[in-house]
Amino acid sequence: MTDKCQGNGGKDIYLPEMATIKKVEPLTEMEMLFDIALDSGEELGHMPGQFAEISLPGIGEAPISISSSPTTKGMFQMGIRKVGNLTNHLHNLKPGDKVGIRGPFGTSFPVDTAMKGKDILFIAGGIGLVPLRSAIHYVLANRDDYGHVYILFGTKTPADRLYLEELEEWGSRNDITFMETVDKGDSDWKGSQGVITTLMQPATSVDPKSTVQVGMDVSGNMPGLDLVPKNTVALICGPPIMYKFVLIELKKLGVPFENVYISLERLMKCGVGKCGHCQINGLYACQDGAVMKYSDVIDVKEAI
Amino acid sequence: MSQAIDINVHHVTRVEGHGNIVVRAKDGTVEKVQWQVPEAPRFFEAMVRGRTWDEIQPITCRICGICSISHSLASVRTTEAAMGIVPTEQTNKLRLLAHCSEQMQSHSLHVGYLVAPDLLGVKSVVPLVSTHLDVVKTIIRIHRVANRWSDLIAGRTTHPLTLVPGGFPIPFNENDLRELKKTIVETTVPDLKAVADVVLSVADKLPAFERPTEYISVSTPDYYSFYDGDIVSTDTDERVPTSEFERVVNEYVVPQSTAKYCKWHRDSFAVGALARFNNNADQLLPLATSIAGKFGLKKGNCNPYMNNVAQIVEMVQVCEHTLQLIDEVLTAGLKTEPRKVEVKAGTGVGCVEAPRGILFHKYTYDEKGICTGANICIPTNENHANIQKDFEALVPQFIDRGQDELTLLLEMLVRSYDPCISCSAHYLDVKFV
Amino acid sequence: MSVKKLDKKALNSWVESLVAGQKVFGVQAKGERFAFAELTDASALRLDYDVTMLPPKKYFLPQREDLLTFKRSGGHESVIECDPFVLLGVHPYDFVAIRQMDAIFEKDNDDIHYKARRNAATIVVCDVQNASENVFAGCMNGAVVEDGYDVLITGIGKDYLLDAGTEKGEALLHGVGAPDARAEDMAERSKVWEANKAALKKHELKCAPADLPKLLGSSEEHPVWAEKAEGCFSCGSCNLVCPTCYCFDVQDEIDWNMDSGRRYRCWDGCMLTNFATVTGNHNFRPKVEDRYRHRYYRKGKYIPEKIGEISCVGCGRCITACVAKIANPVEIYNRLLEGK
Amino acid sequence: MSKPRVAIFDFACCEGCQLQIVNLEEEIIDLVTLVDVVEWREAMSEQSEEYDIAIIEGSITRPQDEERLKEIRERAKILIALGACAVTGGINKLKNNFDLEDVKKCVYGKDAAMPHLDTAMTKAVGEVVKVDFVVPGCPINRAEFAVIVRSLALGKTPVLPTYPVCVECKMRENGCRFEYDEICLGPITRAGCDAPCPSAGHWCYGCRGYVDDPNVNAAKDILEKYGKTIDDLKSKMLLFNSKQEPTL
Ligand SMILES: Cc1cc2nc3c(=O)[nH]c(=O)nc-3n(C[C@H](O)[C@H](O)[C@H](O)COP(=O)(O)OP(=O)(O)OC[C@H]3O[C@@H](n4cnc5c(N)ncnc54)[C@H](O)[C@@H]3O)c2cc1C
Ligand code: SF4
Ligand code: SF4
Ligand code: SF4
Repeated sequence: MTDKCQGNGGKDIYLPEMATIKKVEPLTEMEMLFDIALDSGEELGHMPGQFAEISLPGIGEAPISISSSPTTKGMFQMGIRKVGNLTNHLHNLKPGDKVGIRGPFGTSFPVDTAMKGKDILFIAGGIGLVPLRSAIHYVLANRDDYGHVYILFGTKTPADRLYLEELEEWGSRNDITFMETVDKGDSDWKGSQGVITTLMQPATSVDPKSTVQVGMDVSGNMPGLDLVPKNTVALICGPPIMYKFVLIELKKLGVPFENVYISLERLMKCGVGKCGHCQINGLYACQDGAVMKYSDVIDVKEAI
Repeated sequence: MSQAIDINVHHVTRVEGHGNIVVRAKDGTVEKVQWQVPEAPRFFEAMVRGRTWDEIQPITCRICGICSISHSLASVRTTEAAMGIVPTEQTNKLRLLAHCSEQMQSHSLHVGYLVAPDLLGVKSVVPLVSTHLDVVKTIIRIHRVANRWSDLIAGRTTHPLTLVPGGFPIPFNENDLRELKKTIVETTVPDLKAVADVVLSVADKLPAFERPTEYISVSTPDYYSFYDGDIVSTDTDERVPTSEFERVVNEYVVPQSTAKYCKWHRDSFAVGALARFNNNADQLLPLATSIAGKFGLKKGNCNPYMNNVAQIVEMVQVCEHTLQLIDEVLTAGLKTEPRKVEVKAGTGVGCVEAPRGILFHKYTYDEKGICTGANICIPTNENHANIQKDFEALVPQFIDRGQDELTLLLEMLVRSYDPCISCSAHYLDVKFV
Repeated sequence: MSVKKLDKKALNSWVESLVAGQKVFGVQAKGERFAFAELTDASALRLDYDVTMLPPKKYFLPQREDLLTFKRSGGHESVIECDPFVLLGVHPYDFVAIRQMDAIFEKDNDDIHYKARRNAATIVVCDVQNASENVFAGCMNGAVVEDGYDVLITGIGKDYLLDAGTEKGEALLHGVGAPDARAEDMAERSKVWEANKAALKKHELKCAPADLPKLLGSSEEHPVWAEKAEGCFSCGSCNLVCPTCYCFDVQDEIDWNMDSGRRYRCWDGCMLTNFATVTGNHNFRPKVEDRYRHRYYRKGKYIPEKIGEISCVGCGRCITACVAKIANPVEIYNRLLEGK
Repeated sequence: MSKPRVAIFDFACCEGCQLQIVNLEEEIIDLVTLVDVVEWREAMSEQSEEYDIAIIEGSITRPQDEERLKEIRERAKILIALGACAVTGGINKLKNNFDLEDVKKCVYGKDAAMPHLDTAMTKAVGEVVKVDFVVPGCPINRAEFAVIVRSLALGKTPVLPTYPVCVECKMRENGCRFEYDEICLGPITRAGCDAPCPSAGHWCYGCRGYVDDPNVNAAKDILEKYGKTIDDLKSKMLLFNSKQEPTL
């Protein structure tokens, strides 16, 4: 009579896999980069833009974007800002410590489809670089498949800049255009000041003699954006407030909204389309996002 | 042989709230014996003024977290008396059930967590875990059942919810009552017998100290009362209606205490389990009677330390009484009755026996049901003067025992009067460390 | 499959035999209202109830349910256990809601916790005998169900028809020594159905439910949202009592030993202030009005777009449960129909 | 890792919240295994004790208590206010709606002037010192207390519900108290108690304090619908949520 009935024998979508921290590396005072490997030895199998739920038993679970490219094997990376219970505890972890991982979940940037052969414009605000980095690495690893590549990165202050070595590397590369700005610099800051849209000037509109150093990259070059708008795919990720202004600028530049991909953050409890928290009107950020094509959500009241 | 005695026990005594023991003696001469109550006064009688009739019980039950059910019952009965509301038979029985659960809660904590370790010669429950694990488990089990019993009947163990004027909202069903009955019969009664046996085996540890005093409680011809009847005393045959309680308690203020003192025929009187026993022992049910017999506890006992034994007897009594009550309620069938309150102006008195003794509330309402005045007389206060008198008799008698033992005797004496759980709990935990 | 006809006495002894043999949850009186609760005494069953305070969803998505246990010293384990049970007396509208939940919890990712409970259940639907004060299932295709149930009970006059719709249902009726229903009994049942479709309309929706997604599509800026939201406590009562609301929160709990513990989910509601608040206190639906609108869109547009059915079955519980008396979906939808 | 040292202190209150700790029954053994209880009320010598966590029960009603509380605050890394008396001032603040001299006279009559009967305006603990965490309720919900203690021991910030009591009331399948012609403060009161009062047929008197953004405007309209006045409501709101100054 009391035979326990089991489910359909299917996988438990809420059950994390065990994974091990391989390496931790502080990015800023607030952000830490984690190298993580699944204990099963399998690859996570994500695509750029996807996220996974990371958890510590007793503390909780949170959605975090995967910051490494699927082309990096043997582990994946997460760049995590410490803002609350779970993220504070994660920052205390050391190599060898265990975490739970569920995923990957959500949509990804169309690196193998819509982006192929196009000019690519990455626009990252602050920690928004974390999810974009996965796509950037992917694109750089398959550099020949894409046209011109622009990477625009803006932070509040120089202290908020992430992945410093990589930024330097990107700045020195000839096959991409990398530009950076901070809202407010300090005495050591030689680069551009101003919000990220200052980087989004067409090359022609930039007066080389201007004393306002708009759109300057770290090495002092100031190329501006030389876009073929119809042939450009833009990938945007940053704080909620950033989208509105970046989108206005993209419109001015003439990039069609079918070519614009955004990644949206929402509260997520399950990550698998059940709990209802991440809903953006009718869409589930965890299923229909976090990466969304802007033209699909342009009429969605709550999206931006 | 006679050494200087200087006892200054600050806030350790287990009364409701804070109390100090101060004793000073030199060369066998007692210079100072004082029972002080420096509790921060909370002024409930002032605070209830201007509140509506349905807010009074929620306020006054907060006088004491340990006997909040008693305060609630006294409060509700007061309001009903003032407005001429007569509760139904079922309501009365359910209230009694709630009241019984509080006697169990309070007595079991006191006897189980405080007295038993003392009598077993250890400092707290914790050492007992290794030496007397069964006893500890039994005590926790009795206490847990008592709390669940309150949760069930009163809606909550502390600050009850079903004790309201004009009726009794029933958050349980007949099955729950049957379950409760089963638990009491199968678990609690055997547990109580076991605890009684343990205490009996060490009963010689209770100090032999006697001081004749006046014992006051309620009493009714119908049953061993915690609830109904008139005020009776061991000093007189007079039965005073509870409405005239002010004639009995005669409150006065003394400099060493924020709480008031009381007296009737003598300088002081005692209330509580032993007082009830001394007045009503003939009405105990069979098992309770036999337990009292085992301890040789008889009417007329005037050893305050025997209050602990009287509490064990009462726990058994409460269980037996509860089983009867549940049967009566089930036989009549549990009915959902409408709550009836017709607001009227008036003054009323309500009285119940709290675990520590007889408790009185008195309120006056205006025609809108707003409280215009209150007088509340709590058993701890009623006992204060008696504790002081006991001290005065005990100290000279045991002065040769020396400072430490005398201190312990005085603490135990206070404890025997006042099973105040929060105080005893802190005491308990100090010993955990 | 067969339909049996039982008189009151036979029905009672059937229920008695059920209660004796397995775990049964049935509708019982709770104060002056009704609730599903474990049935241990067959005579406590109240098939004449109007509506239960909470819908039977609590047996499939409990108020609080452990998803997994963990040890900080290593590993997680799924918690999936529930004994087979019979759910007795589900009204048709609630059954429609259960089938919607089935779709939701199966869609995209199969939720085995939900599914285990669902598979463990044998559902006995019972046609409504007394309409509740606010029911409008008659407007929402929820007054009657004609298939899917394990057993359907319909009161016809003094007797009851018990219709086994599945093998599980057939097994439940096994051994009931009652005659098969005759054609005229079935005709009586059709009459009950027709009568219920007409009677369960204490509020009248002035359009077909299928028109709602389109109506809502053009009503985002309607003044009714702000107007009604003014009285809203953000108390979530309307969410909690709704048979098709299923949002949940997930939390971890640690034991005293600081090692073992559990991750559980518990009911949540989109009307609650912080439902969409992320770290740093950014609330994606900060205004009551936003949340209020969201709820009606979920019922009338978002979920229908996911599962192809309007996600309000007309039980009327939200209308009753709302302290502010502002949660009547029919009133809202009719207002939208009127335009501004 | 050494165990956190915990001290428990009480001020003016009924001690019912401490009782709830005792009422954890078997779990209290777990509790004292997890933390070191180094002081529970005045029983231990007042000085020289150090503790990581101080738990304060009761309201502050006298100047000397204020001093004592400040000393405790100085010695504690974390200070937790336990129960309504400590968190909001609770029932003790009803007194603040009266003239203090009148309050003393009312209770002690001609003896009111005796110095040891002195009293001041009632304050919540947070009105005297900084409070790190609160455990609201009159009395506290012992299960919630246990969860909070365990969370803190794990280094996790406990969060109180931000939604009102109605949520828990609904989960427990109660008929709404408003339908019974009562005024219930459930819709504006912070949940976490598991709605014991409405579940036992009693209106909620708001002992846990209000939600962050109580919609009292809505309450006004609703009262009308139920034939009550805003004064009825305000009076109920005073019970556990009177202010530092007279609220009436
Ligand atoms: C798709 C997606 C990708 C993200 N990628 C990153 C990333 O790469 N790096 C990074 O640092 N952060 C990222 N975030 C944000 C990150 O999830 C939150 O900062 C994190 O949940 C905070 O958890 P906490 O326990 O430390 O904070 P607390 O404030 O203590 O969390 C309290 C509760 O709120 C929940 N919560 C709070 N904010 C969020 C949120 N935004 N999403 C989901 N749940 C939340 C937590 O689950 C927890 O239950 C991402 C969020 C989303 C939705
Ligand atoms: S029940 Fe009413 S008051 Fe509560 S959230 Fe729903 S609409 Fe608002
Ligand atoms: S009884 Fe009180 S707490 Fe419960 S739903 Fe009604 S208003 Fe809310
Ligand atoms: S229901 Fe209200 S009064 Fe009762 S415990 Fe909860 S908050 Fe306090």
